[in-house]
Amino acid sequence: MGAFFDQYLPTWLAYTLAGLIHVGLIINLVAVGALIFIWLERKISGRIQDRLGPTRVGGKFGWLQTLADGMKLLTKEDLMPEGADGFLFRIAPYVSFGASITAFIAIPFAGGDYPWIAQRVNTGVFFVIAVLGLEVFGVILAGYSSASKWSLFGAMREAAQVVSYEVPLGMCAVVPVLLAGSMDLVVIGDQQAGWFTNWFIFNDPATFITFWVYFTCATASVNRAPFDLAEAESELVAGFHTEYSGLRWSFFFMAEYGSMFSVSILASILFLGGWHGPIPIASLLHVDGTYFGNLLGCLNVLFKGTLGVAIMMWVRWTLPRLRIDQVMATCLKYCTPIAAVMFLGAALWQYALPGRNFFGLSRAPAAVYNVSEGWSAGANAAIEKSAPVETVNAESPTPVAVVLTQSNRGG
Amino acid sequence: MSGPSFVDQLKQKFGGLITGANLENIDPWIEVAPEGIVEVCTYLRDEPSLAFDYCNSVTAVDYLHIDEKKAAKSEWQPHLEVVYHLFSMQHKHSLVLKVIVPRWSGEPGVLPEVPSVAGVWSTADWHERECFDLIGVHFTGHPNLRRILCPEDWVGHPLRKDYEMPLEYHGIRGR
Amino acid sequence: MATVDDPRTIEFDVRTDEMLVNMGPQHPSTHGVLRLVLRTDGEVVSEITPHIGYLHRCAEKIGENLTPRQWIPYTDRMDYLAAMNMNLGWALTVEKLLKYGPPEKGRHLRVIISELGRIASHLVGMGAYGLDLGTFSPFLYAFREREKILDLFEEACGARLTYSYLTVGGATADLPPGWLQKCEAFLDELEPIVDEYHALLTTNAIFIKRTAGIGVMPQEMAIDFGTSGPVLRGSGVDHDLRRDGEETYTAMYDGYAFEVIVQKNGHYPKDHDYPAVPTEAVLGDCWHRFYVRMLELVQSIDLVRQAIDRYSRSEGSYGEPMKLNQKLPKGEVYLETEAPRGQMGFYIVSNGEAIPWRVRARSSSFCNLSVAPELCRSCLIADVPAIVGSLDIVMGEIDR
Amino acid sequence: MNQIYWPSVFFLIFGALACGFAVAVLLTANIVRMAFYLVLSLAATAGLFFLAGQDFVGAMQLLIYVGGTLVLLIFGVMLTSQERFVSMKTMAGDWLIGLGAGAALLFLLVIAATSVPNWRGRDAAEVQQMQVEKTAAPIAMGLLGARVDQINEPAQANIVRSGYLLHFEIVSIHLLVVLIGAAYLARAKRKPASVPTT
Repeated sequence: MGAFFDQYLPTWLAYTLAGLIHVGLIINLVAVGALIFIWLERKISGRIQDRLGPTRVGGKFGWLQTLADGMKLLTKEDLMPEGADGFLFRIAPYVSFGASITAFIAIPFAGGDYPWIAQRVNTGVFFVIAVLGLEVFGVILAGYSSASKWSLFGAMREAAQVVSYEVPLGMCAVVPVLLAGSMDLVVIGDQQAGWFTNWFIFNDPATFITFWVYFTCATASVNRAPFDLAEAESELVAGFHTEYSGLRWSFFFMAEYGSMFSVSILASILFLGGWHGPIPIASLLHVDGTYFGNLLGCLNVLFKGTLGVAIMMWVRWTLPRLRIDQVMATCLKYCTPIAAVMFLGAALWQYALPGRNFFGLSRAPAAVYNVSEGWSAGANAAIEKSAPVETVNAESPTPVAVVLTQSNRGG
Repeated sequence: MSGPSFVDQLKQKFGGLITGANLENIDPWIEVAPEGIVEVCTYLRDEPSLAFDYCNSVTAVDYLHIDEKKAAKSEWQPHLEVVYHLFSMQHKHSLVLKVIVPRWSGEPGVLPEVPSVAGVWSTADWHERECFDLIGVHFTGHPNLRRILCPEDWVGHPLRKDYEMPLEYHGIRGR
Repeated sequence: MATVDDPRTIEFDVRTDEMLVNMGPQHPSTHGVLRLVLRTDGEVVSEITPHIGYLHRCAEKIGENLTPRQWIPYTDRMDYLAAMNMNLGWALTVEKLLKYGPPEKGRHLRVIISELGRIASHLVGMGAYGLDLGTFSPFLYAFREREKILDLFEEACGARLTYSYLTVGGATADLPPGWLQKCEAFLDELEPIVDEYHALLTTNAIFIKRTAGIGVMPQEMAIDFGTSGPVLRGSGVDHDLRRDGEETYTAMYDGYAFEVIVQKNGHYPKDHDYPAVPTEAVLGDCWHRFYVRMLELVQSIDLVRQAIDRYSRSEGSYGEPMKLNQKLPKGEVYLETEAPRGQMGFYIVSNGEAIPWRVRARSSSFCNLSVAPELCRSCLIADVPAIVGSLDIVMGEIDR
Repeated sequence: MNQIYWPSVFFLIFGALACGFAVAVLLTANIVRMAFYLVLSLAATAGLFFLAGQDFVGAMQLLIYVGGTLVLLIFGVMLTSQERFVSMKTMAGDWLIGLGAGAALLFLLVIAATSVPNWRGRDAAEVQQMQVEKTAAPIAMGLLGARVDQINEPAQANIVRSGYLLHFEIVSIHLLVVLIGAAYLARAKRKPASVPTT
């Protein structure tokens, strides 16, 4: 985007304009996303509880309900408890909201040669997980600074839960990275082109299970559904945001929906083929690289993200809440070991059947393999220089394994 | 409600402590002297043939006529009765015990003393606290005798016949 | 003896100190204005002390200035979720004093109404318990069914929550024509829905994890603390006043076929294919108290059906209410009835005038709540609403 | 230079942020605010890493340090749970000692920094053509022992070709030991909670 503007405007103006457009798009995405999800949550919970949900506000299906909520929250008075630590109390919601937004910088909405991504971070997955871990920061500050025992409890619970669920979340996210050979989300998405059989979730049984463990840990790390200990209204009144009201409270709300959306999009890119639909319409219509192809891809990603969020809402309105030690137990006794075993399983499967896909039934498309990864050129150079060996071809196992074996022999 | 057989059994066991009985009433009761109530209750609970292991309720009734006309005609002197309703889970029979105590022990304002049976049945703990709170009977030996329904600093015992509502309580007008 | 080796014994812990935390009186999960002061050490609650009396209206003092029939509306406000059962208790106590038995048709009418009240009260208990454990949907399903019962009551006596319908001598009015058919239709509709509740809560893995083995109350403690109703039967004590109660009360239920819902040597009475008891559930824990309430709900459906066909077959008056200023005989009477939450006892002392000398209401939730500090010792904070919720207390009844 | 050279502007911003909050950590009395400023200063250094194009190290910094400081904050909160805002005043004498030690370390740092050959900075043109490898692969491969980035240098004696997995392990073990020590210091002999299983 920056280069495009560079042709017409002075460079400094071009790049700031590009940056502002990116930030504007992302903020709108999250804000409008939160708007839709709050309405969606009311409708889904209504349907689940045999009632209608909002129907009157602003039209047929009450779709303006969230705007009305927003207006109400804007006009509500921003209280601050008397013993509260003013500075931290005010800054906490913005820290939480900021962290949940920055995750969207590295998330691509369409791949291919011109990926729709704000900043193509080479270590995309790692960056998103690191930033998601920051969101709990705002919660702790909120819990601590609102000077009430209940919010302190809520903050401590949330801290313990999110910090401990980052471990299995990271391990589950590593499996697609292993399959794709790179942490760059665009590359991971591109590797799953073609029919849905190429999606990583169907790559092998280990990754299939990893997806479900990932989804559980993601639900826990954004504090939803059976793991929503932090704002357990039946025990802790309203957890860490008990003392918040008005606009500050709505920032926490938006942060929660923002990170829910980012975690579901990450799930769709890592496991469900991101911008590739079950049927490769873009390539069938030969519009793969063009704007229209990317638009289709973006719709795919948004739909899968919304699907993930809808599932989280569905789970929330059916299951009761877990106790704090049960949440910790599920993390340490179930999620982490399963994720580790699945990681091993995926690696061994990849080693045994390198070029296969869809549980080893179909051949992975050849195009998938010439990874446009800068380093492989360097690695190949290293291989030629250190020891003459047959060129890396599509049949051989993934480059990681190759260099490893070569260098041992060579070094 | 085999009243008579209980009375004889208890009289034979405790003699003087059983001060009376009324068997004509629909729910016949046995009157026990205040100092022997804990002994009698433990016996009633532990005796296999009686096995009163379930204490339904402990309450008290204030007998005092306010206007003189009725006071003159009434056949009883002003007094307080602490009433125990017991039930046995195995034999499925029930019993009523009564302890007659004067309205005030000594000059007015000092609550009458009755030994607490909270040690015998744990449920009596809260019932006796309610009796103390509403009617003003001091249960000696009670683990934690303080008001349960009225606020901690309430003055007076509402269910007494001669009780007047205070004029104001923390600024709230009473009468 | 329930020998549960508790996984939470703490040998090694970071040095933290006690914290006094107030749960209530304005707290979403304390079923009304109950204040629990929790002494917590981190997440582990070392001790809770309930403070009650926020809803105390001294109904007993007012009872000393009103005739029995005038006091009926006060009994409504005690357990406002099962108001009819309170009216029934007080009406029977006064009838026992007057030695007056209502006609046969009046008795069957009372069984229909009190068992419907039990269904409505257990529905609220189930929904609120789901809320305490964090799931919102069962509450709405429960209230959808309860609304239908309230419509039936509204047709019968005009009110939806505090009815004053059953009174001394019978009821204030007879059932309107066509009411029985509507009631029967409702029961046929409710039967399959109960299985939905089981699927939604009773057999839900997380629900079992949150309630099985929590707040275990052995039989001796249950009897010693004077608990009653589903809380007592949840600990395996085979005691139900509808069968073992006093003559005036059990006369209502004689000839009805029903079994007391209690776990005898390992299993519950099987007249409806219920989900099996999970392995983790120990007799006397929160899960069993909840399970007994769910089974009683189905039992009440069957009882109402029997009562309906007996009521339609019997003729004669439904029992006109007693005259207002009728003189009460001298004497004192105490009677307990099986209300949905436990045994509701009424004690009346009269010295021959129309106005009783002393009136006393023994509330079941009052005694059930007195067990809470014993059950909540060294549990986690999330367990406190689970345990207090499983006791299913109503503050109106406790504070009177 | 008529044109602003943006990278150095951002570099100065992030640098100022990092040092500013580091000083703020010293000045504040409230333990929670101290930890908050520490987190902001570490986040600023993560910004520096991203500015240098090293996404992997930047994300690592964010995850480990800022996340780690989070745990420190929780510990801080737990230890000060008696009165919520314990304030640790530093007496006058401590200031003197602190400044002395600080100045010495700063002096050492400046000498080490300026001895780096290209400290005077490179002009914009030279930076453009320096081919910054935009991927985390060299680090990852280095971690595994194949120094892909030193392929072209001739095999000199002093350049050790082995990777730095060993150093990484040593640091993590060290951190583990520190953590256990902290937990041990804060331990409290507590008799098992009296759980009534009767």
